[in-house]
Amino acid sequence: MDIQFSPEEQRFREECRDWLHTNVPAEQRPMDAADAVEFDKAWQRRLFDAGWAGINWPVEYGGRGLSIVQQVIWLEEYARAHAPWIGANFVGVNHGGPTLIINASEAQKECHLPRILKGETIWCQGFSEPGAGSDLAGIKTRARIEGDELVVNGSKIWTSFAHVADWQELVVRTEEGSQRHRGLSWVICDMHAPGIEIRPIRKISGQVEFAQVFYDDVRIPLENVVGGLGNGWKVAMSTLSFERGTGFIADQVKQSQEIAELLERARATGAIRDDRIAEQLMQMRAEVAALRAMTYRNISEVVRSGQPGPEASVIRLFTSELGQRLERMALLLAGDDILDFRYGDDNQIADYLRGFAATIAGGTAQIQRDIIAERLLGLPKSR
Amino acid sequence: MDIQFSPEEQRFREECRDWLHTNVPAEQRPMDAADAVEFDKAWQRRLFDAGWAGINWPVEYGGRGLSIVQQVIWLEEYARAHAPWIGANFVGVNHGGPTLIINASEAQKECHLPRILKGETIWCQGFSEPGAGSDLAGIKTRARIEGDELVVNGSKIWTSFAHVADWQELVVRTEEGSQRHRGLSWVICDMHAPGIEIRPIRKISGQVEFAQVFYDDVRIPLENVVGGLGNGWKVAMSTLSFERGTGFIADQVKQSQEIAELLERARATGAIRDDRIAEQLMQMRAEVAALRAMTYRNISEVVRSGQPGPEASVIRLFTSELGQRLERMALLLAGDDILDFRYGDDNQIADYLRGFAATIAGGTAQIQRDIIAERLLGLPKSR
Amino acid sequence: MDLTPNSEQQALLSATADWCRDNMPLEQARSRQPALWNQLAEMGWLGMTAPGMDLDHATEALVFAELGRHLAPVGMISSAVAARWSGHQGKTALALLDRDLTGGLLRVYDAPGATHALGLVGGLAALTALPADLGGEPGLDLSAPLAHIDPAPPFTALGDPRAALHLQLVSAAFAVGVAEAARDMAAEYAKMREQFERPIGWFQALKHICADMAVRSAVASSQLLYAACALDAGDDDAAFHVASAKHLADQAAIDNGRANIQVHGGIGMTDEAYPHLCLKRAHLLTFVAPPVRDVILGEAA
Amino acid sequence: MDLTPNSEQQALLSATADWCRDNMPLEQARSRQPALWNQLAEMGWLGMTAPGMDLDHATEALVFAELGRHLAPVGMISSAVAARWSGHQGKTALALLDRDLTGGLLRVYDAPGATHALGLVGGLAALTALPADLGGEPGLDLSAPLAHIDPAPPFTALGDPRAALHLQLVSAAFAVGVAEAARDMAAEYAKMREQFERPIGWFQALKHICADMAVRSAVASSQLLYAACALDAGDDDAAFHVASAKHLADQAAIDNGRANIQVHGGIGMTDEAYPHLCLKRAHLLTFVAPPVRDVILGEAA
Repeated sequence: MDIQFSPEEQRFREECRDWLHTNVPAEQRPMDAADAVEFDKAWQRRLFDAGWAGINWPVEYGGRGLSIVQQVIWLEEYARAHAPWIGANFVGVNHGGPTLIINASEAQKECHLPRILKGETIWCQGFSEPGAGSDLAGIKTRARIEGDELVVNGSKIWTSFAHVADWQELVVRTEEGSQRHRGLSWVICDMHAPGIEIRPIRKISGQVEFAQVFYDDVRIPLENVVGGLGNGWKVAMSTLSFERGTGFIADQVKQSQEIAELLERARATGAIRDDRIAEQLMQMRAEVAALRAMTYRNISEVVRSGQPGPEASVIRLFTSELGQRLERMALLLAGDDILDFRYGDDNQIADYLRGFAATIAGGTAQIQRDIIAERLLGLPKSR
Repeated sequence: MDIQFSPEEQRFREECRDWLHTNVPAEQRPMDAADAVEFDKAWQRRLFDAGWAGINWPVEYGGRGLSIVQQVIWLEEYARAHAPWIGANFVGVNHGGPTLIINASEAQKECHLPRILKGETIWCQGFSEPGAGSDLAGIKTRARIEGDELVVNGSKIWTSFAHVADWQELVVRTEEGSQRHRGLSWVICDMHAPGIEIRPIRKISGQVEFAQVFYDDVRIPLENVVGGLGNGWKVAMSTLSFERGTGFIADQVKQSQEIAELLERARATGAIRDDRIAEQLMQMRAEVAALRAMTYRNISEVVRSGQPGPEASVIRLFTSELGQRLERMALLLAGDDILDFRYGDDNQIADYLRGFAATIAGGTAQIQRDIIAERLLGLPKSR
Repeated sequence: MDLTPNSEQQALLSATADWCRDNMPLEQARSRQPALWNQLAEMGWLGMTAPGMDLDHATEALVFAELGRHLAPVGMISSAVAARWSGHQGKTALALLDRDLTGGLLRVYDAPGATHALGLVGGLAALTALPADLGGEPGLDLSAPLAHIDPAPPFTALGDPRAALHLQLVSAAFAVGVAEAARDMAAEYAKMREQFERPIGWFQALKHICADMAVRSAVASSQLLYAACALDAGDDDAAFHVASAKHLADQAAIDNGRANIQVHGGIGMTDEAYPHLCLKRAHLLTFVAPPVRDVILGEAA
Repeated sequence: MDLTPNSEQQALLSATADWCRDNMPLEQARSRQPALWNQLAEMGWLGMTAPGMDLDHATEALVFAELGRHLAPVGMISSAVAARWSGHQGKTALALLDRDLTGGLLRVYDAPGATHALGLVGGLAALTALPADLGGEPGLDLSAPLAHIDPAPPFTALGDPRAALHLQLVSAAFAVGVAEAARDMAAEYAKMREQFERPIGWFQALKHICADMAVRSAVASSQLLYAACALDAGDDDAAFHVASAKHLADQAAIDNGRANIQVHGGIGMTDEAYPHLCLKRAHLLTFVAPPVRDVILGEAA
């Protein structure tokens, strides 16, 4: 066991750091949605041109084909350099792309992967439904087959960047009357197709970052099905094994930056002399360190065995709840400044309000605890 | 709404206080089990002779027939005077007796009630079984009817004072093959009957205060059945409606004494200058006050409507968890003194260790939360 | 000794609940119409304990918890105190100093139509005159217009120290109402929303979140009523009881507010659902007459 | 970078687990036979990082967590540190000062057969000679004889400040082991025990108690391994990482210890079941090289 990186990995880290140091844009990501997307696309293109897009994607689709540890190093340095949030490219680069790499046909990969890496096409997600949140298998959006097309009717919700996306990773029920995990298909949906209607949803922090999407006889070519008709659940679940825990790296670095900022603020205001605040900061500083240890351990497991351990669900739960405690501390240190918060402000109050999503989105904290107890400890399934 | 007592009630309080002031024994309740029972019996007799036993029991069975508010006042003053723990008389006075008052035949009442009040007979409980703890309806101890006798086989557990008790309130399955709440009977079992074996159980604090009781063809006259054969569940559940929340009074006064002592200790040692400790003490001092308010509110509800509100389950849960937090604070203030704890010591460490029972015995905290959600909020039953 | 409402109080409570449901639903708390204030005045809620109505604090606490449950305007808190102790009838805006003494920033809620604002200055309830045209914009809590005056103008303290306790009590009552609103909203949603082919309230994890909300509400509301009675009775410990009530009420409102969002899941994260209105109000109320630790510890002089 | 055990470490770990199960089961931790110490010495566990064996702290932390899981004698902690930094081979008793400096009461665990005791004095690991006949009686933790010396005799500090970190690290490893033992005991019981005609682990409330135990264990053990590697690597932040590991390990051990009793219900309250052994050990370990807040905050000089 060892926490030190190899000389080669250290050299790679230097490279990352050097490039980011000179290339991270000085300007903030724009607040305006349309401007933000242009910014995101331009930044992604710049990453691609310099060889930093798709560190661990296969070379034939524009990636670098490097190791998972190098991917980790890049993500760490990216976050430490306060490089721009990936924004509208998130789903394509971190979710849709990886799913295609594992499951798609050669034609599908060639068509989509390079464009995602270059920031040419924007993707969005279409998994959750108004009636299927934590219970993802409760999907009701259905697609009937007519000739060589799927005809989709129904609705998806919590779709970020729906209004700017070109493509959507859409999971629909393609077998009429099928139950739960069976009879679902994962399809590439053209977001410009007729019959799609998008209703923006405002968050409690005031941002409009996601939407409900309605499908009224939306026609999708059958060739857009990925991984075969009826295999949607398996395809959707495969993505995690591509990410293999690297998704936690950015969160971990962000939280270590947050605790450092909170400590600095508490020192500056003298709040740290309050033992209650000092105690909580101590707790969270230790926990953020442990989170890095846990993340490294998980990555090490992937390197050793090719698969992330079941601890990934622990990391996920722990990160989400630690994040909320960090946000609450920021709120406490902000004092009555929070009263002046207005929709559109992007500050610690917005973080706090948005932060409720951490224990809800992608499986609530309650579902995560079920998974941990069942998969790590072998307790009986109750759902 | 009013927190003041009537002049008559205030006079009654003075009477209680005066008598307790001159009569509460200076000596501690003995540590030795046999001596302790003699002490308990003598003290109960003294209470009875002075007219303080069974404040709200009917006059015809030796009680005073006073109001529930007077019962509350007596219990408050009793606790404030640091009067001896009721000890071995607990089950008879607080549980078995009240159950008999509601459910028993005239002959049963005349036989048992005055003796309980006078401290002449000691009772113990026989509800829980090794396989039926939180799930009380899972009772397996069975009694077959032979002539005018029940013949009992099985085992009960967590029976306090089993070794000194004369009688036991015993719930057994009298209908073979009956399920859950049906087919149970509540019987008065002679603890001196042949076929009873008692195995003492040591607690994690070292005390031996409860036991497992084994029944091997134990014969009980059918006339000892209370409330009719097969009505055991109803009889067992009726006791609470006699107590009507007064059982919380002693806990409430005890916790208010505890927080006062903790504050005093924290002031004496300077620990109160630690904001974390001051904050927790503040929290608990406010909560102890709220507990009194909640208890009074519940008693008021009983006075107004004759029935305690469903909030009784809230009081129960809240008291048990607050008690454990008080015990943890006592442990914290004790520092490394706790390392010298030995079985038999009766101090804050023993309180802490014994205190785990609060969220286990008589329905775990988990069961209490189910009950609160189902009865107060109307959520669907899941068991 | 009786901590349950008598029949008159019960009648008043249910009339209040009915009126609120019809005229001031929580669902419209995003912004309240200025005309609402005339109705509130007509109902007598701007001076329940003031000379004329002369109700006791216990009755007032009951009614204010019900009003708080519907996220009634926060200016009602200051109006109630001003009417009782200063003779300022009608609407009095709510003043929050960013420090406990004047000189810093002053926040004023519900200023339009009010000539004065009332807040806590150096531990005493105090009044200040407002500029005639003071308006305001929604802040974190969307329900009340918020205006700023920097630096804060001078305040005149009300003579009676009980006025500060009164302010703390009615703000605690509002917080108790918020905690109860969040509890009920969560319980209703847990019964109705289905996942895994069952109401989510069937699942013990959700059930226990709701149970804890019920416990916090019961604890806070019991202490609120006790504190109100203590204030009515001139009890020596009234300051302790009122501060404890505020502390527990604030905690219940914040914790229930957060739990309510979790129970609602994704929909709880949206502006169009109502859970966030409770949580934001809860945060605002923590700044109104916050409890002093030494008072609750019994360490205060 | 690799935070998983290599194949040698894995082999050592499973050999350790096997040996402990056969020779030092948790179930016998009420009192350990003095002869056990000869076996522990034979296994090489009294000086894994000492000259001769020269294993690294990472390997030691893995093995000590496994030993801690079986509630191995606490004197192994002091023995490991003494062997590495002072050349005292074999058994060295564990010394706990009731203040951080000599002059007060000294508690000595596992004294019989030891000539010296090691503990923390003024932030440094330090040794003291023991009276020849020092015995001891069981205290809160029943597993180790506890003796008192009042006032504490003088100690001689070990020169290297890393000895104190080492003491903190191995006691953290013991605490991680306790947390894991409690977690596994609870999970096993939850699978086996039935109520309401189902295993209690089917109920989400119990399931989530167990899940939280798993989270605490994973957090603490990850940080333990990182801290051990940091100590091995001479990392500048080693003191921070070791203190964080101890803090999280103590928390996990205490909280899992308590949760384990709750999961066991009535039987968990009895001396004859084993959950209390874990909890009592957890409490003892909090007094061994407790973490300093300012070190974790990065405020220490």
